[in-house]
Amino acid sequence: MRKTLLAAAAAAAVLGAFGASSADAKTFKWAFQGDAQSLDPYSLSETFTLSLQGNIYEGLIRMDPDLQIEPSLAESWEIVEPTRWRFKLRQGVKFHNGNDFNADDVLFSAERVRKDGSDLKGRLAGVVDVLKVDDYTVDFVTEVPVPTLVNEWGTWYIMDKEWSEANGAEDPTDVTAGKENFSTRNANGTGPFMIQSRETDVKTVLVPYEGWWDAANKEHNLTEVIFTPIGSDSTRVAALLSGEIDMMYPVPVQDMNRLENDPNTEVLGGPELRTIFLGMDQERDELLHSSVKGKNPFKDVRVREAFYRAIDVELIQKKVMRGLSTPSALMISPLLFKYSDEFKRLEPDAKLAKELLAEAGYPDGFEITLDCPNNRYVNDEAICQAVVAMLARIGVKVNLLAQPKAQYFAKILAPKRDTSFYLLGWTPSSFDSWNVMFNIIGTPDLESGRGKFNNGGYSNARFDELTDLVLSETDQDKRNEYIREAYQILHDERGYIPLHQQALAWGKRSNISLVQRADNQFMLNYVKVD
Amino acid sequence: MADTNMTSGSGFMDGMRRFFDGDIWYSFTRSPVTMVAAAITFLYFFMAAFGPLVAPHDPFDLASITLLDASLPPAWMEYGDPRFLLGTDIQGRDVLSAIIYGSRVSLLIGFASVILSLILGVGLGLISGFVGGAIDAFIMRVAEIQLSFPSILIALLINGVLRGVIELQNQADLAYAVLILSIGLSNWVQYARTVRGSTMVERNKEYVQAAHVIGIRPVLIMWRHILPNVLGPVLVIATIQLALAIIAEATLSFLGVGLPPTEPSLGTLIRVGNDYLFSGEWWITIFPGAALAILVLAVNLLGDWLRDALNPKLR
Amino acid sequence: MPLLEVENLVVEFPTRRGTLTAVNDISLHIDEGEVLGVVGESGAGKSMTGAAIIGLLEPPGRVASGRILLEGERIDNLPYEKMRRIRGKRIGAIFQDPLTSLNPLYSVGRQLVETIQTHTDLSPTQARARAIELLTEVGIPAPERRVDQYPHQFSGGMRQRVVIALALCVNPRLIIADEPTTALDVSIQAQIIALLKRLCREHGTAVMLVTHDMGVIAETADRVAVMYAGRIAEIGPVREVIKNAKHPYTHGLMGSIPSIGHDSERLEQIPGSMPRLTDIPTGCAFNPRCPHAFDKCRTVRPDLLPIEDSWTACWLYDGEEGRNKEASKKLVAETKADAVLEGNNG
Amino acid sequence: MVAFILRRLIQSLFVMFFVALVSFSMFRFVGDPVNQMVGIETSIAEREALRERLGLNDPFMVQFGRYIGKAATGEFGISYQHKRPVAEMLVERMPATLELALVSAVFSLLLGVPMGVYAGLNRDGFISKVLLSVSLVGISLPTFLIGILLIFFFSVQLNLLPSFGRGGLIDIGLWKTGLLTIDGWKSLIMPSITLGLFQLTLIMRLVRSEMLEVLRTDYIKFARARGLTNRAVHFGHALKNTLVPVITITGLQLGSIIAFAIITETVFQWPGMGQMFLQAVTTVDIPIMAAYLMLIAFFFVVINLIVDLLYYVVDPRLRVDTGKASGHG
Repeated sequence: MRKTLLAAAAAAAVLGAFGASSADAKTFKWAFQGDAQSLDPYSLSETFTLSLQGNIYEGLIRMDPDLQIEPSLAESWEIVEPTRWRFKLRQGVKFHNGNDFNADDVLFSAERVRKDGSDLKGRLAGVVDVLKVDDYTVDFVTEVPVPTLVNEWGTWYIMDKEWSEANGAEDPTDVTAGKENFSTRNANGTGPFMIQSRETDVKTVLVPYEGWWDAANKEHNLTEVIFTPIGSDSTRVAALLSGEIDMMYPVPVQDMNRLENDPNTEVLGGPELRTIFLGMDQERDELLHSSVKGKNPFKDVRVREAFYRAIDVELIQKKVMRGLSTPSALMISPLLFKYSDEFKRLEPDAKLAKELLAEAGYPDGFEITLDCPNNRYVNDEAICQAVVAMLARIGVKVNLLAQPKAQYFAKILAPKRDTSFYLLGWTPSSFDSWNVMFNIIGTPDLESGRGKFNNGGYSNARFDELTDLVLSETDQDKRNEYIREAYQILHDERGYIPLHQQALAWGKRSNISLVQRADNQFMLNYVKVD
Repeated sequence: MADTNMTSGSGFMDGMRRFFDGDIWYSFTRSPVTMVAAAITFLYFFMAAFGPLVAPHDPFDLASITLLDASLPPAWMEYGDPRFLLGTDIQGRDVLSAIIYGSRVSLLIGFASVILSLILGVGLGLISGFVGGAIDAFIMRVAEIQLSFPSILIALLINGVLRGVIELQNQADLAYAVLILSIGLSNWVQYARTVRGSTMVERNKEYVQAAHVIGIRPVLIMWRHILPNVLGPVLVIATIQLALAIIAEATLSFLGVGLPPTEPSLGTLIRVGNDYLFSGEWWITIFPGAALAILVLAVNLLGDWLRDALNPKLR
Repeated sequence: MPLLEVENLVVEFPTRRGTLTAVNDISLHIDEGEVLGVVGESGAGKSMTGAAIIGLLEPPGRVASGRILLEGERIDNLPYEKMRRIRGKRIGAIFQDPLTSLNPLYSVGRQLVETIQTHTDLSPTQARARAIELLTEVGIPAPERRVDQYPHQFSGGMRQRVVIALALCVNPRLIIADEPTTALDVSIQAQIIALLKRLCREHGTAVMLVTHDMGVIAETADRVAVMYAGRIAEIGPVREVIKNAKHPYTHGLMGSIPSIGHDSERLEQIPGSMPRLTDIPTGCAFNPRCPHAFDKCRTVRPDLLPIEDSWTACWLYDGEEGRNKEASKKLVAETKADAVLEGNNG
Repeated sequence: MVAFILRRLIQSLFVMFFVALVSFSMFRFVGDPVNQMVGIETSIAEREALRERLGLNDPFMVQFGRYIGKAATGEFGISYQHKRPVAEMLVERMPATLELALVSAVFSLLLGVPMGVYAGLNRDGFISKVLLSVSLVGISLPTFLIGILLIFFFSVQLNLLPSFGRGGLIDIGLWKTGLLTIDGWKSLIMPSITLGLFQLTLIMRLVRSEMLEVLRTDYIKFARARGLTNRAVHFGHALKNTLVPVITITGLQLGSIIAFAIITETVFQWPGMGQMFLQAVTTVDIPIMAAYLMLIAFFFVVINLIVDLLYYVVDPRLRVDTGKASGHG
């Protein structure tokens, strides 16, 4: 192997084909499995899109490498009344085109993000008014106290009012408008990097912004950044191994060893915030896709526990995820909930599971269909396959319906909710339990949007009550108590079968140093090329 | 030659003797490559027919599969397990058994779709060539449109429509139907064109005209007189198409519209194993890949030989 | 010295059922300017003989033994390239089907020019002029215009004229014409034959006219060879062979000349058919069909014997067999009677 | 001639209409585009509103009619995902696909035709048999596996060729070409081999069997009898006569190459239309899917037309207007 590599290196040197960077020009090439949909910061609330935009645009606040909130375009803020937050804006900040940043831009951005066509309306949920106090002071007024107001503002990027208006981009991109929005392929932020050129899905070139307000503290040494989306896992790995790119993610779990054993490449692993879990239809009186007729076996907690206990997550972690996952007893990452340690997964026990099934009246098991995406989460299809095999051991015959995410989501999500048993993943974008409790576990309710992604229709009145308490409680300790109680209820009722948090896996060449954030946002500002 | 002196006992024996004495059999015995190809094809058919008896494990029986056995290398390698001659995949499935069952699935889909397109193509070709006129023009127009579209795209389209029309319940059963229909429906044109051509030639021959005159029904004429004459070329096309259908199934699987990984065909095995090529677990994809390549190669070689043997002009 | 001599030619086809002998030990010669007709049923080996002479036997067919001499020079064993130079230049060929003998994708002019230039040093312009001249010669109207037309724009007869022009374009000494009129309309056949005859006379070209049509032979040939199952049954001057057929097969074959004018009742059909090459009977190949066959015919192969003006391979004329003399005389008498009848009718 | 082209064009419109209809009926089943367009927090009511605004709730015929109406004026809509005009995106991606398709077509022709001619002329030769058998291997492996194996050996193990992308591009007007840089050519090698292998086998076998067929014809025999050189007979007469079927198949194959590029482009991250199409399928980006399929249909129509016109060039029998068979025998 060593020999091959040496030969390869020699060949590469002779051919000089692979971007050998000279000493002063530090070009950084990287790849992700897809591309940002748009450069319009309000067009899609999706991790990678926001992550790429986050190098160009900035919010009032930002997250540091440890996901702690720190000031960004706002120098400081205070809660002057329970429903009024006052932000002092940073002075002397200039957009890439040289325009000054001031309160008007914040007001403009606040208006734009709440317009039709914006996918980030939720960032200002509960805000009833945004007021300009002076050129560098802005007040946000909420209806009720919202203690978590700024939590998601790290990805609410501030746009330039003048630039947007001059280019007809006052409104967020609207597909139905029938024409392209200027902000889709052009950007004018305040961040450390500027767009030099962009071909959607092909190549995006970024260069550092010399006039960045925080340039004194910049952590990178780059002169050019080339981003290429590479969809095929194998090709992405090959490109990193051959040195055509300096960094890429995600690393397919099976290729971890390969990259780690190669002297030129390394893998950065870390916990991710997304929790993968199994949901069961506990609402309908008869399952849509099962051999059991006339009743719904999942309404029986014993059946749910049998399923829970049939699944050996540790084994999945070891064999399917190759160690790149953290088995979870909760529907949220332990990084985001203080008392996570108190919760333990039920011990896998096939014998007990069989007994539980027999007690519930299914000694010979039954047949059911498991809905599973095959291109959404890390090894999603393989996890489902493993689950199918494990359930087969307690006599439950599972038909696996693994589909691409487009068809999968259309089938299982509201309004259809055409599923009896499904695998889903969830990242709370606010880094907070309330998000999980409200969206995933709360009783589905069209009006309020509660339980929007609770496809199995799990419902518990006390849990919903606790969810509301959590939202408005400002005392952290009390809040955590409510959360603890709610999770205990869910755990006892086996309302969901949490599986694990998948791990981040970024691959890089050895001469690159960078920072990996647990929210899977890749910040170019921390990239150094040696 | 010795066998010309054989005396025949029965009609069957006579038929057999004529076959073995015939040119096809002769050209077969003279081509070692063809003989090897035939032996390999036979082996696959045997595996397909008696897979459950031959395979060391049942890869479809999920209860017997355990992740504990996952990703074991072939038996002769370090960490190999003698129970799994060619190693296991990431679900702990025996690769050898998966290949045996997978060949069964691939051949089934290949055969079913070839038969479908054969029936469709021969039928339409006969009608087109025999009836002629507007019907012929219409059928050939449709054929042209379809021929101008690559089969894989047509298969994708049909696949999409079928998946929408048929209620998705059991992925495996459905996937079989969808694959067979989409591959079958996208390949009928070649048969139709060949049969149409031969039919038009045969139709004008005297015996057919005579049959027509004495009032034999057209269907019967086609069945008795025309069909036997076009079977040669059809057989050749069918052989080549079988190979293509097996590959098409693999490609559709790669595009994510194939069989579920719980009941994999050879194509699905390769698609799934594909991701493990760089990680060192090459056996998950290389063995099924080799199995597929050998099968398709053998069938193609048989097709080649058959074409030459059945074409008297080339003899 | 004859123009062409074929000595003991044997053409074989090795097959898996053993070697087939398509042409079995035949000898013949063609003199300068002479027209030799070769007749026989299909499969008699006549086309094969022609193909062997121009060196275009289709594999796996091969000349197994014997010699072919052109103007005294042996040509059956020449390397491909040397033989190629002879083809077209010294031996021309005309094939049966004018519809398929011309390449449909090239104009007739181009095909003529290409042939002319292959064998001569003429410039393209000269070659084209020669091509037009040839077309005129074979009787194609408006040759300047038609020289640039494609074969499909010509009728069958016209195409065969083009083929003849192609065969004659560099004045070969010998033309092998293999069934040159079979595929044509009866009305056109005569024209083509007449044309061929005229041109060859003008150019002094010898012709080996292969056909199964005794009528054509009768009109055209100077001498005729009758072939049966790969052997020559009878060879001699055309009048002699027709009017005074010696071989029972020739005799039978005469029954198939409509132009000589038999009444249908008097047509003499030969019962049976020619044997397949796989099972040619021992002795005289014709013996199973021969009404006069006797024991010797079934065991010993007859050689060509000179009888009157022609040569015949038949035991009937072997002097020692007395009782057959009668039969042979009867045969000759019958033929002569036919000839008388013809005279009466005509 | 003009009438012929006109007739073909009208037929083409019919074909494209048909393709649009079929693909449109398909789109209803590939998934819900709205779920792919919005983030996970967007409420159901908002999703429904977006669906309504996109006209996805209209009856099928209404949606189809609207699409055809717009397409007729060259308006193919805005990509749901990229929020950009689809026509523009396709134009951007077209050079990549066309260059790849063209290079692999040339590759398969340049190798396939001589190999086929050779195998046809030396029917029983050893090399012919080897060529025939080995070429089968090329069609016995699925394209994607060939691609991955090539990457594995030539990029990862030997580090000789780039594993993805188009390499250095040079902008010539609207067209970004990779054909003018060494880098671009190196990037083309593996994808075009992967894509062209199947056609190579096909063309080679086709040329061989056509050669065998033609070599048996009377006019070849007659050409030999005229004493023409082997070269003139084989390449002047025989090869030209094999061209008609070869042109047909190659023409149709060029279309297939463009369509099969879907897989190759995916494996090699080749930024062409096929890759975009596949991406669009996973995200239910209906405007892209529809426009791509129409474009492919258009390509086929154009290619078929060119093929038919080429017939006229090659085969004089088809030039009806140059005069009928005349004269008498």
